[in-house]
Amino acid sequence: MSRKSNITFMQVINEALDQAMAKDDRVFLMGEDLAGGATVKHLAEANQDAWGGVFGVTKGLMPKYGRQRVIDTPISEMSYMGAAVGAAVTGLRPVPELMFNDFIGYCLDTILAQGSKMRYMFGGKASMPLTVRTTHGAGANAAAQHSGSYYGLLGAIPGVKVVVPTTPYDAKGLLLAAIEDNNIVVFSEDKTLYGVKGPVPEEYYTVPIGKAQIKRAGTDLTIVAIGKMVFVAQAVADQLAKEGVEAEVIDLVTVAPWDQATVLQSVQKTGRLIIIDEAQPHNNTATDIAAVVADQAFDYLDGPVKRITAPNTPVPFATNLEQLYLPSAQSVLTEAQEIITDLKPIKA
Amino acid sequence: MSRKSNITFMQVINEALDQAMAKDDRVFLMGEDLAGGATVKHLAEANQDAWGGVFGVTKGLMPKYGRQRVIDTPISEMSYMGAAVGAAVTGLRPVPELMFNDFIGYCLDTILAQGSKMRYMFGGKASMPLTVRTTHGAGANAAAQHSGSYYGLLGAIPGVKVVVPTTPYDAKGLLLAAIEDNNIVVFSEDKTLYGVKGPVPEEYYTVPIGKAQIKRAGTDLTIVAIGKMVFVAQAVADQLAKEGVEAEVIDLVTVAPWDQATVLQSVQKTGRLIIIDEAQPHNNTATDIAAVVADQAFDYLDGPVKRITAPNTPVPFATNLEQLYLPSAQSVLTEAQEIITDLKPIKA
Amino acid sequence: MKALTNETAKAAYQKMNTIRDFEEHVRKIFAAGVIPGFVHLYAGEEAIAVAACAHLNQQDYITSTHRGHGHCIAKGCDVNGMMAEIYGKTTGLCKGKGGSMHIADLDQGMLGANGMVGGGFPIAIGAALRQQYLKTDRVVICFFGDGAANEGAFHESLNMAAIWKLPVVFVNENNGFGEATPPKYASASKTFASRAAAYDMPGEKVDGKDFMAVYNAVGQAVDRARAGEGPSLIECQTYRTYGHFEGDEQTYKFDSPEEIAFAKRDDIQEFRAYALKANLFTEAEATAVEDQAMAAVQAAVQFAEDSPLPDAQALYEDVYAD
Amino acid sequence: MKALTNETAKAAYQKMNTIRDFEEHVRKIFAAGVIPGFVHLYAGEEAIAVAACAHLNQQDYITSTHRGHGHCIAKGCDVNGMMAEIYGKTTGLCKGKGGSMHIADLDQGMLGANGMVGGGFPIAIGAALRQQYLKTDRVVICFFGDGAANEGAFHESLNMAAIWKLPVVFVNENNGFGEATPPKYASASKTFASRAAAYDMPGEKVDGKDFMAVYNAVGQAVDRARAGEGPSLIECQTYRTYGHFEGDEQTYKFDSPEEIAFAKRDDIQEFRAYALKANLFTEAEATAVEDQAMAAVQAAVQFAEDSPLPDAQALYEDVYAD
Ligand SMILES: Cc1ncc(C[n+]2csc(CCOP(=O)(O)OP(=O)(O)O)c2C)c(N)n1
Ligand SMILES: Cc1ncc(C[n+]2csc(CCOP(=O)(O)OP(=O)(O)O)c2C)c(N)n1
Ligand SMILES: [Mg+2]
Ligand SMILES: [Mg+2]
Repeated sequence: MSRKSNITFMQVINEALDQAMAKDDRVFLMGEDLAGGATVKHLAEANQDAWGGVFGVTKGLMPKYGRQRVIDTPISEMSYMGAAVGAAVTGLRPVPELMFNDFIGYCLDTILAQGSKMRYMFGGKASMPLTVRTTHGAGANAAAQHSGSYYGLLGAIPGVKVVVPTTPYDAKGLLLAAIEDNNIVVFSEDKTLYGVKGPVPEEYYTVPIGKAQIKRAGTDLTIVAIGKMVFVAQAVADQLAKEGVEAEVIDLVTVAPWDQATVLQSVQKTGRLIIIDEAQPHNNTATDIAAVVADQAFDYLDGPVKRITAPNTPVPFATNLEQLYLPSAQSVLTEAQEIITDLKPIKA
Repeated sequence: MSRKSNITFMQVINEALDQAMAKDDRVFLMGEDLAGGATVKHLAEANQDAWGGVFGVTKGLMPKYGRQRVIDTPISEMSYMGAAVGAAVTGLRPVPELMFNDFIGYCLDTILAQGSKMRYMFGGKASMPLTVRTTHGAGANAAAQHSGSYYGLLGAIPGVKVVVPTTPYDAKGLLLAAIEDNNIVVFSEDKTLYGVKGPVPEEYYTVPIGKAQIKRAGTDLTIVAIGKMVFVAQAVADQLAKEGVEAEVIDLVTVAPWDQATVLQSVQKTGRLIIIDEAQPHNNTATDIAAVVADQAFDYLDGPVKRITAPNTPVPFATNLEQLYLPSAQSVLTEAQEIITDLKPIKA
Repeated sequence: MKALTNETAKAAYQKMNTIRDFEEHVRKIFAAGVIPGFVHLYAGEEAIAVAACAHLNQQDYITSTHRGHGHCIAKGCDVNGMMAEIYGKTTGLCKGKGGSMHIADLDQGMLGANGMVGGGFPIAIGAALRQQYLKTDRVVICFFGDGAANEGAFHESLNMAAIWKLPVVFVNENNGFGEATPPKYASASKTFASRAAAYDMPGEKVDGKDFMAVYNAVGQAVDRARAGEGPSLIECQTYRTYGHFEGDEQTYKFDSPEEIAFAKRDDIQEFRAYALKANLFTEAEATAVEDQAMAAVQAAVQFAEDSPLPDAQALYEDVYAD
Repeated sequence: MKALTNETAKAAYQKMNTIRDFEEHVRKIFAAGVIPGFVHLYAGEEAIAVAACAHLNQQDYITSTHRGHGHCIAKGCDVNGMMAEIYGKTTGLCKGKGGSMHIADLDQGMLGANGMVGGGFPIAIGAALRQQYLKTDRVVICFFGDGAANEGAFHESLNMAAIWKLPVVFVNENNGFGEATPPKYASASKTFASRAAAYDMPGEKVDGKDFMAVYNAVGQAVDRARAGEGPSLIECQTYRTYGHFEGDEQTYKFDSPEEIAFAKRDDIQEFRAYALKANLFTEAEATAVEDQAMAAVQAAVQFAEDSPLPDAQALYEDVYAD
């Protein structure tokens, strides 16, 4: 690793996009205000972008690659997302940005009925090298229409892969892997993690899609978590360690297809499973994991499978309610009490 | 019950809509070609509709109630579904039809970001007396874009109720209950069941949303099924009965919020669970049920929870592939072999 | 359309001032880190919301946008409840659960700010359909931006309004930018008003900094709508004083001298000058109104500050109606 | 735009006949219960697809609709593979997994029939963007119906094509009905062509039963597109001979004498007569072409009948690419 200091999640995404574009001419970005300021004279004269996306993630890429490869679109989600599908099926490698995953209701068709199904409907003749960058997550006081976590909804669609990176290191390698992939990959960034720093090599590298990561080894209990919930899982594990319980913490990393082997192996070892997913409680990745485990690792289970998720409500605005809405170390400990309490006497 | 003979699922929906409209002036229908032939002179003169919807379900309602209450819309799903939300929040009781649930990609926003969240975002001041009729299901050779089953996807959204009737009797009572409900209810009709007949009272009646039904009592094994999969479950139960295994068959009826009490009670009795859901395998109602059972009835389980669903593929066109795509009695028996085989020696 | 009277001119002037004062306060409080989330200010565009809503009764409806504070005040929402909502307090119009982007007040006919760009189009159609269905003479105003005009729902909804002759007025707030992108880049049409022709609907472009221009154009459109003559599209050229949202550095300012001059105009001062000249109200009345507006906003801030956060239980409430 | 020659006129005439024969066969076979699913026939509209695609090379692209057989044949798809696809046989262009509504052949630049009304708009934008991105001089034709024109994507995509000057020609097939609903009810615009003005794009309405009218209008539009002069919208008035889908009783026929007369016109016979008169081909050549078309379609039916169903394993294949 040639870089001295840590860089932020946000800078890492920028770096990965930069390297992907440098490596392959067919890679281009499109979305709303990815550059900003199109046709504004003073910016054009200075070859400057105005925004670099609403979060500043793509700042600097337009000046470097030009407006033809960093395409600002009108506010027309259905058509620019669908255009990305059309460009991908004809051989380019588009990386559209859906500013908030909550906007999926404007353009789901492009993924659900078109992009994800073309290869199958066309008898295997199409490939779909399309990476949809989007953001999810509560915790930014962005209220009900800008705080959802819909990676599970998208991951339910056959043909779609969904990645939810937790660390800057993974974010870079996974984004580059996604752009190399010949399928739709939804790359879902937690907007509240953009400021998180971590060590990231400057070089181009990929992290394989579909592999979960064991963040902490343990023998008593498996905690599978997604995105920023991994930090919650780690806090829970720290807390439990003080009480002599050794939790294994797995960062799922890829939500579709998720890494059944790693999860099943861990549960076969520990016999206990907690899943933390900030999506709303029904029909999500957490239920999928619980269902697979209750089927394929049933004989190894020593207790109920616990899912800690958001409640079955929209995301509230008020700061105190939003904090309550999100799973926390405390809520995990409380809601999974049953299987944890069981463990303590065993370990004591 | 005052009616002599059985009527079809399709006629029943028509009758329910008719009675709902007769009972409450605020109830109206909107959708594509619900009547058909708008502004066609010879039809107007004869006060006739052309189609009654693409399946003929709403035939005759326009002549009876007029074009103001059976509103044909342009092919503009986002706007007519969203208009239904606007009409509902201002006090009408719209019953829009989304011809195929596969078109949800054009208008998901109206449910996901608007209709389902208004009450919450507005601090409890709004109600949303909106019933979305739609169709789902493979088996009609309608191929990848007209055969999906997305009731699970919609049921994951807080604020939304989703009903999947199996019998004509339930279809009528549930549709009337949905229209009386002050929340968004997605009423999802399996297009392959339209011709199924059953006994249905002529009178107005409701069937409660949120209640599962035990179609066959049994002590050895619980089979929970949704929609036409209930018939598959019954075939499996018949088969098993011959071998001395008594399966309890539960028709889930309401997919969101589904009836946890009935399912959990059954599993507590039988200790074994198979769920049949024709939706694609991930993050669906089947995984939700499995997850809840693996949490709340874990101590009662005598074996793994089995989910039999569609494979993780789009719906294929070729007739033979489409038949393979759908869960069948045979595929259930094969895939759930493990827990069934266990049972046979016990019962023998 | 009624001509302005001393009464209605003062009311309009008060609302414009209330909006401006409200936004200036929100801006300061946001900068101080007191208010959470995204905030989009309406400062500089007051003439549009106030002039348009001057033609509405309480029972008429409006749909709004992410930039909704001005529409709320213009339609008669309580500023205490609004400010408390923006603070996320339990006394807010939505119990603090909606926030700036979701303020709504159904009793005032305000069908919600909307976090989804273009989200108001279909809702406006539904509300207008309701009026027609129930044979009322109420109307709906659908506010939307230059950016929103490129969403598919614009097309669908204008078409539906036109074929059904719905009582809705589409009021386009063309403030020169959708986020950081100007309509001259994002839209192929020379004016948004000209798009009305595609729906065989009257379309007119007016100076959105000029209260009377908006007042007259929307007034005629509302009259047509009430008379059952169908929808209209009014484009109002304007400019927002501050960034897209609070925190935006606005590196994308206007270039041309005309644009820069336009952006400097103050719709409130212009209306004040006009009204004084037209003897609609006196200097003393104007000052009194200004003071009242400022006092109301200051009281609203105090009210919001003093209000409690919602109870934990509120998280779980209001998802389903009985 | 090239004038028709003996060669190209015969080719066009052959394609028109192939489409008609293909559809008549599908109709019979469907009625006999051999073909599963939904089938939407293009009979009566042949002039449009064939005249439009006459200006394209293999490497140009088209996007199509649920009524896609005509576009496929016009763009050069193999009729054996098409018929087998409609039968759901493994020799189909999509291995029998797509069916009538999803026939595609990327090698021929046919980006798919589409079961989603309006689904082709964004895909056409993407394909056109590709051409511009790679600096090719290839173009894209986006076929769409009168019904599809009311989808939001119409608006978004035409606007995007216009602001970026994309090489795409939007060919509207106005066949008088979207399912059972006429555009005079569903659309507020007097003609679809007139909507082009909202995007500052050339728009023209032509007689879609008249091959040469479509040929000339689309030809000019394609030339403009190839020259980097941006998109156009061509509305072709036509009428489908049969119902919306097979099984439709068509209770909603035209009323007025003009409409009825229009519906009776046969675009193929008209082109035949025109070509003979213009000495583009001889009577003998015409008959030969007719026979060839018929023979090809009959062979396609035989091919499809003789082909096997897909293997069970095919169910699971082609979901993900490596
Ligand atoms: C569906 C959707 N797309 C994008 C956004 C992000 N966004 C919020 S405001 C905005 C710009 C809207 O511009 P305009 O309609 O001109 O309104 P203005 O902010 O200028 O008042 C965008 C793109 C959104 N909230 N919703
Ligand atoms: C998004 C979507 N909405 C509705 C339908 C149902 N549908 C199929 S074809 C059709 C009519 C299309 O009319 P038009 O565009 O005029 O094409 P035509 O059938 O006349 O060729 C409709 C409504 C669909 N397939 N997809
Ligand atoms: Mg704007
Ligand atoms: Mg048509």
